[in-house]
Amino acid sequence: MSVEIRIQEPDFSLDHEWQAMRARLGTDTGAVAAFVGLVRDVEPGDSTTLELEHYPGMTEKSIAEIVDRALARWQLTDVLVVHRVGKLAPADQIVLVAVGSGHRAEAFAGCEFIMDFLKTDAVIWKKQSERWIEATANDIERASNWQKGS
Amino acid sequence: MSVEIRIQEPDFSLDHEWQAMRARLGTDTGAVAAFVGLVRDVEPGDSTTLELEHYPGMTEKSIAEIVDRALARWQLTDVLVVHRVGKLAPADQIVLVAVGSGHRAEAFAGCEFIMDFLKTDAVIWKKQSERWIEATANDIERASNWQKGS
Amino acid sequence: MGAPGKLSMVQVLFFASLRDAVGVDEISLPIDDPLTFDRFMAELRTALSDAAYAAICAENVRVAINQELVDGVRLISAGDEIAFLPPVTGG
Amino acid sequence: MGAPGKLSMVQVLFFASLRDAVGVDEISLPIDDPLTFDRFMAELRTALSDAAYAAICAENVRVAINQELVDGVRLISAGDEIAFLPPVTGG
Repeated sequence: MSVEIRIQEPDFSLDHEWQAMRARLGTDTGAVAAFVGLVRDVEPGDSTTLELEHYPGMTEKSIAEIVDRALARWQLTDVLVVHRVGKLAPADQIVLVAVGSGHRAEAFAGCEFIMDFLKTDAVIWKKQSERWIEATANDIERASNWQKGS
Repeated sequence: MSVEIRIQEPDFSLDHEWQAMRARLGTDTGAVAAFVGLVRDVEPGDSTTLELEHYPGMTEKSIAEIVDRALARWQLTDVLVVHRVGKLAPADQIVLVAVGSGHRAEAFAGCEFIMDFLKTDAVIWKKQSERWIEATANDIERASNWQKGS
Repeated sequence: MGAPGKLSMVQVLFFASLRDAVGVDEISLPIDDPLTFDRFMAELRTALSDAAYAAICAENVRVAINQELVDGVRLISAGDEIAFLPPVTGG
Repeated sequence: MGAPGKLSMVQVLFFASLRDAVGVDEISLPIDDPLTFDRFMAELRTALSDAAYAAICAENVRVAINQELVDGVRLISAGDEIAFLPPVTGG
């Protein structure tokens, strides 16, 4: 079992991350679910920038707690979370979550669970078009749905 | 909107596929959910080979029908399905499904829906350890759960 | 499709476990054009062993004519490609 | 942590919208060691504008002491790092 959590300003390479993950995986992993978040253009053509801020140390800890909850719930073989901070432009990569498991249902559930709680619990702040944004009502509802065991 | 479905013997490169997808995506795509299936070792150390067979033309059509149902259900911006056939060894890549959308919930749902129906409806056959395998009861239940709208 | 004249051919495909049961992945069958599916099956029976015929008649076997799944009520015409598909699973 | 003697320092951090409200991301505050959280907040109030103080007291602001979220009942000691965290969202 491997867990890797990184907060970084530079862009990540999916190729590099995937090669490193495959080198770690044993042949008990049949499924990897992954998610890449990209900066959307809020007002198309506006080239809105997104600014992400973190609290070094505490941000990593908040994400590690989310991952621990996923590991307690599903049998996962590998979890990778790479979250960028700093100034990002439309179409830039923001976040990568990749989750390995024996079977696809657990890989999907683990990956989606982590993404949902990154929205509500990861100690990260986002400023878009000069406004600090918060988790939406929908984000909060999705996170709370996991507690209901759905 | 782009849909690409490929059946191929050679391995695929996630890097190549991801770069091609990013070049296609507009800035309305904020989320890409992806799944990679890998050959598991049924009996660890046994180096079981997996043999996949298809019906050229009909296989692609069966997958296109699955993708069409996903497109009718969620607002997706890009769908890529690459499925390998031929002889594969443990840890080899079997399948890649990548789904872009404005938001993560739809990207995850679309990707998992397509994976679930690949298990039950894609015209592909698999032989493992000299036995032809079929969709499991669990596979069939997961696919039928989508019809219930869950 | 099909050569002129009364006697023409159809291609019959067997996949996966059905290819193993039949022993070949494809046979050409001469037919009197057109043919009901039941008559086609009767012709096919004469070309196969009893065990092979039983395998392709199993309840979980689906039939595709020209790559369209059918329920067996369609007519078979010269030049058609009839495929016998055992249970599938991809992913 | 903290220099010897009665008067020592704590670091107070303000993130995101709270940094905008306070105008700086960090201040050092001299404290008499140890201090209840309420007394610490009273000291902090004298260092901030009314608007900045109101911002950090908002109901949705969480407080972390040495990177642990706390509910305000803990004592503050010299060398502590007290962070005010507005609502977060990652992903």
